[in-house]
Amino acid sequence: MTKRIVELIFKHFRLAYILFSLLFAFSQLIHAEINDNNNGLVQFSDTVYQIPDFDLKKAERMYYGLISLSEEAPACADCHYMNYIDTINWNPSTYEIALKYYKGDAKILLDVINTPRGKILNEVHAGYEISEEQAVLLQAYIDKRYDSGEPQKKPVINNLILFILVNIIGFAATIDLLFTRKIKFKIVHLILIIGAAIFITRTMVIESIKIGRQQDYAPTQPIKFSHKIHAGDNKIDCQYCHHTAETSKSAGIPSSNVCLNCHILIVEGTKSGKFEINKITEAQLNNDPIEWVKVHNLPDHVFFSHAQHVGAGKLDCAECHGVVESMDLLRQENDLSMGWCLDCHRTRKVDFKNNEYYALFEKYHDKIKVGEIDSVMIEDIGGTDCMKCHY
Amino acid sequence: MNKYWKSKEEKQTETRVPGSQANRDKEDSSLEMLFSDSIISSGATRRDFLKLFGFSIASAAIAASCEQPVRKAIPYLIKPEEITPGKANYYASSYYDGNDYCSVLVKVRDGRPIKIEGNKLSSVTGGGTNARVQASVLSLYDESRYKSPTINGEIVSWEEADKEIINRLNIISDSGKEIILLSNTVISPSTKAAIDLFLKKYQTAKHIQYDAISASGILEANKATFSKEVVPSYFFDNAEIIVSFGADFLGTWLSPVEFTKQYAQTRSLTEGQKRISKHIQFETNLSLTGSNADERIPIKPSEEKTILANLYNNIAPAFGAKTFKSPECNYNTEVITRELIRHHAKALVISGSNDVQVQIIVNAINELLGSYGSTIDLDNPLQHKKGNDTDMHNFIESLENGNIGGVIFYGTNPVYDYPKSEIIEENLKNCDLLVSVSTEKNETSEACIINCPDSHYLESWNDFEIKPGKYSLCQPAIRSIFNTRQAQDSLLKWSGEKKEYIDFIKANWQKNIYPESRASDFFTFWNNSLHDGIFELKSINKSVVTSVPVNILESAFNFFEKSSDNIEIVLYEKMSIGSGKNANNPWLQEMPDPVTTAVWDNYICISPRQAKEKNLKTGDLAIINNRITIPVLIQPGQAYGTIAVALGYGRKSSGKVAEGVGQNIVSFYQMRNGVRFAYDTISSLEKAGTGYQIAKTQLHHSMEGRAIIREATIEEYLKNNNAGNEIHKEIEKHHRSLYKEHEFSGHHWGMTIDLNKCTGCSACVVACMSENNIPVVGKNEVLRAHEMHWIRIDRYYKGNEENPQTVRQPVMCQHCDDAPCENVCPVAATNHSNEGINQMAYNRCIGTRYCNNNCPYKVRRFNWFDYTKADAIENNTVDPAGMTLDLKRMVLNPDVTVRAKGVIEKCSFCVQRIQEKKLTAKLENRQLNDGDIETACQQACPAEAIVFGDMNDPESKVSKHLKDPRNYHLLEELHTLPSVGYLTRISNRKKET
Amino acid sequence: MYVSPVRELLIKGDKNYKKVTNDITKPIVNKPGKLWFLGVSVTSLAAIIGLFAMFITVRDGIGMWGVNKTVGWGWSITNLVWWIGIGHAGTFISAILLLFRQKWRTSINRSAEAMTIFAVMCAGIFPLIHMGRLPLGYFILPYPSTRQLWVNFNSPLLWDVFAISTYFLVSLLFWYMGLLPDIATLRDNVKNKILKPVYKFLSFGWTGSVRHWSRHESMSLILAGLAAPLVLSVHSIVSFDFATSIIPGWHTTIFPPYFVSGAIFSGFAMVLTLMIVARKTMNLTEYITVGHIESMNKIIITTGSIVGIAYITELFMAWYSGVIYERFTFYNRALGPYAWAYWIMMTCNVISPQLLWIRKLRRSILFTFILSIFINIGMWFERFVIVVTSLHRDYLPSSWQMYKPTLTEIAIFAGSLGIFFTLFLLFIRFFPVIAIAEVKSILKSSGEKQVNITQNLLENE
Amino acid sequence: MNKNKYLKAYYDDDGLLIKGLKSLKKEGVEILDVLTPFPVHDIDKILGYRRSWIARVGFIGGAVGAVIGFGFQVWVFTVDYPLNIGGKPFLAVPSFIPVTFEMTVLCAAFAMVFAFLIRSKIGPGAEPFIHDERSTDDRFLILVGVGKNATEETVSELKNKISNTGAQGIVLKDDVELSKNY
Repeated sequence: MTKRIVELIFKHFRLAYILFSLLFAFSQLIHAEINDNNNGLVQFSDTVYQIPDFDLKKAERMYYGLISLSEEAPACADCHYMNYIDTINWNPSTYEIALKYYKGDAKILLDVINTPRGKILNEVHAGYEISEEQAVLLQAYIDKRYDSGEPQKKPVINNLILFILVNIIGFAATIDLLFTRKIKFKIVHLILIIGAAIFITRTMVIESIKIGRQQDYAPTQPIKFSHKIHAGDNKIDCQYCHHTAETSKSAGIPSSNVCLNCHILIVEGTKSGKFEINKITEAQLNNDPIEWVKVHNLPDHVFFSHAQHVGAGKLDCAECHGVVESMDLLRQENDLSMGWCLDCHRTRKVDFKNNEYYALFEKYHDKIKVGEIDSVMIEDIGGTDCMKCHY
Repeated sequence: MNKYWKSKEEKQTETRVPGSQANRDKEDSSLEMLFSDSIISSGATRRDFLKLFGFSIASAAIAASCEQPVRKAIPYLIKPEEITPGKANYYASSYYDGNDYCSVLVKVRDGRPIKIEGNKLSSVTGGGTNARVQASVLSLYDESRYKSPTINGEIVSWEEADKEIINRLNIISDSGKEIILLSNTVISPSTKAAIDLFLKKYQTAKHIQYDAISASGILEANKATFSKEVVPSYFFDNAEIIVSFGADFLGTWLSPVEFTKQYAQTRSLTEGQKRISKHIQFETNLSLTGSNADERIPIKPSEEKTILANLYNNIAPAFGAKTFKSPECNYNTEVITRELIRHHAKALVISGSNDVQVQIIVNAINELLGSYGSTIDLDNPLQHKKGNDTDMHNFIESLENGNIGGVIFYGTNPVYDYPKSEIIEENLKNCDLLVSVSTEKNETSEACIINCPDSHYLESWNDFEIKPGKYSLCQPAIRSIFNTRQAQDSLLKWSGEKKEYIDFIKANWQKNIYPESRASDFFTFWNNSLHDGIFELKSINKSVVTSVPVNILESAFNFFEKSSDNIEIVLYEKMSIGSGKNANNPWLQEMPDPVTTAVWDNYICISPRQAKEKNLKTGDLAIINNRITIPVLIQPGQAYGTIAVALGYGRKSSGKVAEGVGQNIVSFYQMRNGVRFAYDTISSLEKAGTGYQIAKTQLHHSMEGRAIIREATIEEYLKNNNAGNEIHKEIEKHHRSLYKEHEFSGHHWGMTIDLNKCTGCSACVVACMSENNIPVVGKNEVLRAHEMHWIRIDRYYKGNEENPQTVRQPVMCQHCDDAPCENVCPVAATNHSNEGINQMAYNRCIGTRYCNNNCPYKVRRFNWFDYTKADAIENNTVDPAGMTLDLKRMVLNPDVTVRAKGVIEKCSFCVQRIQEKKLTAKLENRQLNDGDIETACQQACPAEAIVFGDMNDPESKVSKHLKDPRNYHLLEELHTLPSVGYLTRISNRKKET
Repeated sequence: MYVSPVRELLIKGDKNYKKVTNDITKPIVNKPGKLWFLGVSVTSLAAIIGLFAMFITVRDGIGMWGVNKTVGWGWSITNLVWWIGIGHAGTFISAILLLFRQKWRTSINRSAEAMTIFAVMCAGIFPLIHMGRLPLGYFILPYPSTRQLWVNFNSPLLWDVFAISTYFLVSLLFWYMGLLPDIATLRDNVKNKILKPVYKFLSFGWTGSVRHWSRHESMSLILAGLAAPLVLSVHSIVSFDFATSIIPGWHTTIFPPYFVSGAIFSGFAMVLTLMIVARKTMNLTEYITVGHIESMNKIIITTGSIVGIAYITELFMAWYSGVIYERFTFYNRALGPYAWAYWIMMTCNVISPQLLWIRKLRRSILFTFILSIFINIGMWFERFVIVVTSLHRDYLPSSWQMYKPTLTEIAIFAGSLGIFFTLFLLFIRFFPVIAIAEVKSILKSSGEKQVNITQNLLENE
Repeated sequence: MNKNKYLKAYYDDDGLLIKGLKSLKKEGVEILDVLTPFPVHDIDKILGYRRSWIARVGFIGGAVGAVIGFGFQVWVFTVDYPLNIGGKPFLAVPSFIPVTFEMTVLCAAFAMVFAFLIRSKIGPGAEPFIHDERSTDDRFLILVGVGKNATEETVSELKNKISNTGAQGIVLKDDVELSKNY
């Protein structure tokens, strides 16, 4: 049976090869065609420009400021950053611009740059005079950026290299200590081995703990929403937007009509101009919800209720979420580990006096009256039970 | 371990306001998105997998230096007022599938209906449910439902389908051939109005009501005797003696939820009652009702009439009525006669037979006993089961004659459940128009040309009138998941009516029902009714009946079947599957039959003596009449000389779950003048093989003399309150411990189960599956004793094998304060909470199963395989019922963890409900009231046998029950100190000698 | 030197120190024979099948086994207890018999200890793979974690973790420390270029200095003193798994002594099985003599009788207690659906060892061999009876179930046997089966030639 | 001759060895070490070695193990995370005994073995000084110190003394290598 299959394969190998190469060539052809069709066409009002590759490169340089746009203007890339960064930059990134203006009319681009309407834009783009040709080139470049996709965060591998290196050193030291004996002083071996062992264990423990944890997680959001500006500078109450925190398990992410309650009037941000706020309006118009990235994630087997903590427990948001009002880019302040939860459950007092529910703990009330204890910890009324959070 | 959609933001992209048209397009796409793999394939990420492997692969984790998967939080664009993410809403609605009616509340969480609960406001069902009602939420997410209208199997738009149908209807109507609308009994006034419109539009159209399980005999008998073609209402709660002939009124007969509630009231001894009803059951196969009876007499179905006739003749003289000639019967009816006469006006005699003559005699007896007006109400009859078998028979005849041009099947499936299904299927081909309007895929819809899929009741508007003046509403809890349209809308469209059905209902209510109310305006009236789910008028029971005409009664006595030695076959309904309409529901298939404890099968029930004679044993295959081969199950209590086989199995096209499960037995209906009799004489029963395995959840049926279910008779009980439970005090005296017991400073949750009220209907079993995300494991796994139910109904037989006494006991985790399971867990995954709950932390469990071994009640369940797809290792899922399909996963309760492979799980006293209600109390700054918290099993129980509450509160109902002298704990001699108490079973029979 | 004439001589033939060394190191110095290769391939094949079955179990779930809602433990725990039991002989021989100064232990203690270690390793497999979530098995260790959770020190299963790992580690230490001088001997005798440096490394630099010997001796004695209660504790703690539970048939105070004697009983049976084969194939008949076998048989008859009495006591107590559940359990054991297992156990463990009262049979190698296998089987069934028959019909008849092993379980058991024998075959290939130094130390007092010479001298005088 | 030297004396019987040792000791010969293939009793007494204190190390190890084992369990269940397990009190002493016992034995055994290895300066990778390959087989060796200032005469005198005790052979060696091992 197997023999027959092998024979068959060999027999038809040539045919398969030819077919395969034909297919390959064909696909190349199609691919090339698509490229030809789409690339390098830019519209300016009624005119359509064909941008050759050479000009595209020129456009790139222009964007980076190697060829200056106009005399005073800095390079576009100075403000509109190209790559992924994990801090906030109020100016829209190149990719975001591309998202908005992809395959658009270069005339619009020209207007935005030369005669901006927003206050901020007016300030920063003041005095820009770019030509039609430059606008077309910029448009072409923006299209190219869009085609090359969203800039990704590059993975960091330093840790791994270090880890492997230390492993090798430790292993080599052990081998030398036991067999080869190249180094005379055993203390060297010992120091190396013990050092490596400590490092390896430490890294492993730390990394194991980190699995599934996201402390300091601060993803970029689809809109450059700054808690600092909203909650900090403008002193908006947390629960204005996260208004189900007191009553429901989830605090709720505001729907875009909540945003528009204010932003129907405030159409321009002090730092970001109109660009970011416009996203809300656009979402509303296009009927697309805004896909926020969840920052605080708990494992699926944990049941956390905001209502319990904010509503009944009267906790301040900051106790878990940190000083959100000082964060431009929201960051997970605490590790949200079980131990972290327990620390609180063990040390916090229950609001025994003001909540009628706790009247049922007569024993504790008596003790408080007598003065035997002055307060009741969450732990005392079962705050460390498994089924408080896991069920 | 995965949990599905903790909050709405995580998944939901759209508002799903029931009925809002604006978002329709968006919505469809969003729903589709929900079922596409891309969204729910979140499964376990690589990182989770690494986490599972812990330290050993920690180094690989560094190597991967991978990011946590990005979880998106998508808020509403415009948040609907009534939906709070993470909080459940309850919508009042009604369940009616053509057979069962129940007023319900639908629990909707983040836009998904996830649980059905009973509506306590209803005076008919009173908050009770049964297994089928509980399971109905899962059929909403049945992946085999039709997803859009089709013509000849091709997907078409509604416009195209409508055009085609209207076109053909007109042609047929013009040609003078009949158009038949074949539906179940319609109990909806607005649907009736819609049908009337339809009939008006098409002159040749006729509406025939056909019930798969018919009550034709009762209808005909009432027509003959009292000129009222109705199925009366029964009041078991008024009865002091109930004599039932083959009517499984606690399980399947007419309105079991209502009857169970009434029956349980007559069996209650908790609220100071000192009397319980006496229940005598004559029946062939051991039914749920029969197994609860005080006295049960196994009879052949053909003997029923003779016994009734004798009974009548015995009673009649006492009331000065005429007697008639009847053959002798083997059973001495004198004692029953005395009892009936003694309790006259408080007695009730019923029969499940479809034989008019039998029902006439029953009516005559009831009339003599003065039951009308007390236990039977003819003036406020039940509105369902109005299908007359003769109509159906005539329909088949005209079909055969070619008089019928088109048939619209609305929710009916005669190709499967009518005895002459081949004839129907054959002759249907001659029709020009075959439309199926059905929620689920079935044999008839497969035979139809055009399919206009009906929306599920949870997606539909409707109104019902189960009894005159007892209105209830059905409202959609979710937008149609598929491109389905509710049948009434289809009918309206075909009738040329422009209105949507909801407006039609409103108009109808405004016109006909609103005037009867005292509401200030229609808007308030409508909103209140919708909020409550019901609108009820006070009914007056007049029920003055004239005596049964002598000539009619005489004619009922003119024919008696000759007793023969032939074996008789009885077709019965199972609690779970019924006529087979809901057979594709995995929860129902997996629900152990309360009598046989078998799942996923039907079989021949045969008496032990008969089996010995036929040389059959459980697991053999037998062939009946050389036609159908079915496995055999020896069933104690089955009448000798009979066999019984359940209906509802052997579905051919219904979806993956039911197809190929069991055998279809409808061809054994006995047809007499077009009336279906659910029994027949069979010519042969031969052994045809061995080695078939019937999956039963319980293999041993004797209590082995252990005091597991404690019993006494009512006489003993009245003499001594702790009769049958004397040992309880004795054991309590011996309870001493070296250690000081732990204190429960706040709550101490406890539960009691009144064994006298519990009928074993298993609604709790399905409710628990629904509430707690319990996996369905399938027949093979049950065969290997791997079933997962957290609550089970233990059933034991006592006494004579041919007619045993049956006792039942629901058993779930007893939440022992000295729990043996807790001691042995090496990782402390199970321990005791501050509130007395034996808590189980699934994510801590490593699966040694030691706790399960050490549990004397064997209530812990282990995830033997990856039943839920929550396991980190891929491609090892065992899921024969498709419960891990993304669609069916919508039914999962987001408040309960979905357990992964290799962990133990068990009853948690519905801790999610406890936590929720405690939180509500805290937020409302008040104390928790007794009765605030209802566990899922308690909520579902139609008999109110289960009571849950705080044992630390001396005023709570559960504390009172625990102080009842009837209370005992299961295996209390082990000093496990369970938090679950049982109240002894008190029966109304003479003490055995 | 006076040697009691009653005592049998322990080393036969014309031996001197050199000969002892050569005889015992011969299988290591020489090339292995065909039989050895055949043996290793068979056993390693079994081991591979077993490992595959374990992989399947971990991947698909415990559902691959026949265990169910009522019988949560089947073959896995049966095997665990059986293997742990077998693992009792080695340390018993070297520790307790050392304390009792039994010289005959010297010929068998090394291989018995090795067997102990391998048996404990095999035993250790079962509690691990019987976990539903093996990848999370580390939860069972009390390590500081961010969950701030520890373990349940009340659980016998946790005691097991400590008991078995301690037993394993201490046995390993004891075994290896005893092995050091012999490895040194090997180091100095082996010519193989690869093995020699390995033995050199493994010998820890042992030279036979009298200072080392003196410390070694006192350490061995105290280790033996520690290991003796350890041996008794391990199976006691394993028996707590059952004894502290609530299941009728498990909940018995007699379990600790009963388990320990059963363990020694089965351990000696396994030692006999292995030694009878080894002495023949490895030409060690002069070191492991019929006298040795008889001595072991005497232990077997003692422990076997204790086990028999325990069985009968159990039955008596079940009746005497008056507890219906207990009574039923024992009635069910003897006459229920698993009665066959019970009677196999009774026959093999209670009746057949009684034949050893007959001296002829006691000294018959063939009979001993067959008997030892019988006892192995019987003791396996003892554990099966305890685990399965107690569980399958416990308190509530509604939950009563039957248990039937699946192929996976059988394969895992076969695999554990495969692992055990593979390790043992490797051991006899690379390490001396008999403690060379210890045999040499008794050569003067118990060697046939030496004793004869001394006696002749005495007589001549 | 200003280097340290020593003599290796071979015996082929433990009886002879003991006799020889006794006589050499009597004559005040400095005995550096005795190598035997198996433990020969009484040599340590003849050479006057003190009793090993390994037992005491074992005891201390065991005591530490017991305290840690018991203390840890008590701390976990009463202070750190008290759990109501099966209705038992938090301090359920009988439950803690098995683990305490095992910890005792484990710590004692390990303490002793490590003490033995460290004290004897042997262990994984330790380089043995092999005076004679047959010293682990059937030869008994006595290493006799010759002293720094020994002349050839004293050496031959010593050799004579030794050969009188029945030694099979005597070899003179430099002490350089030996010192590595002691």
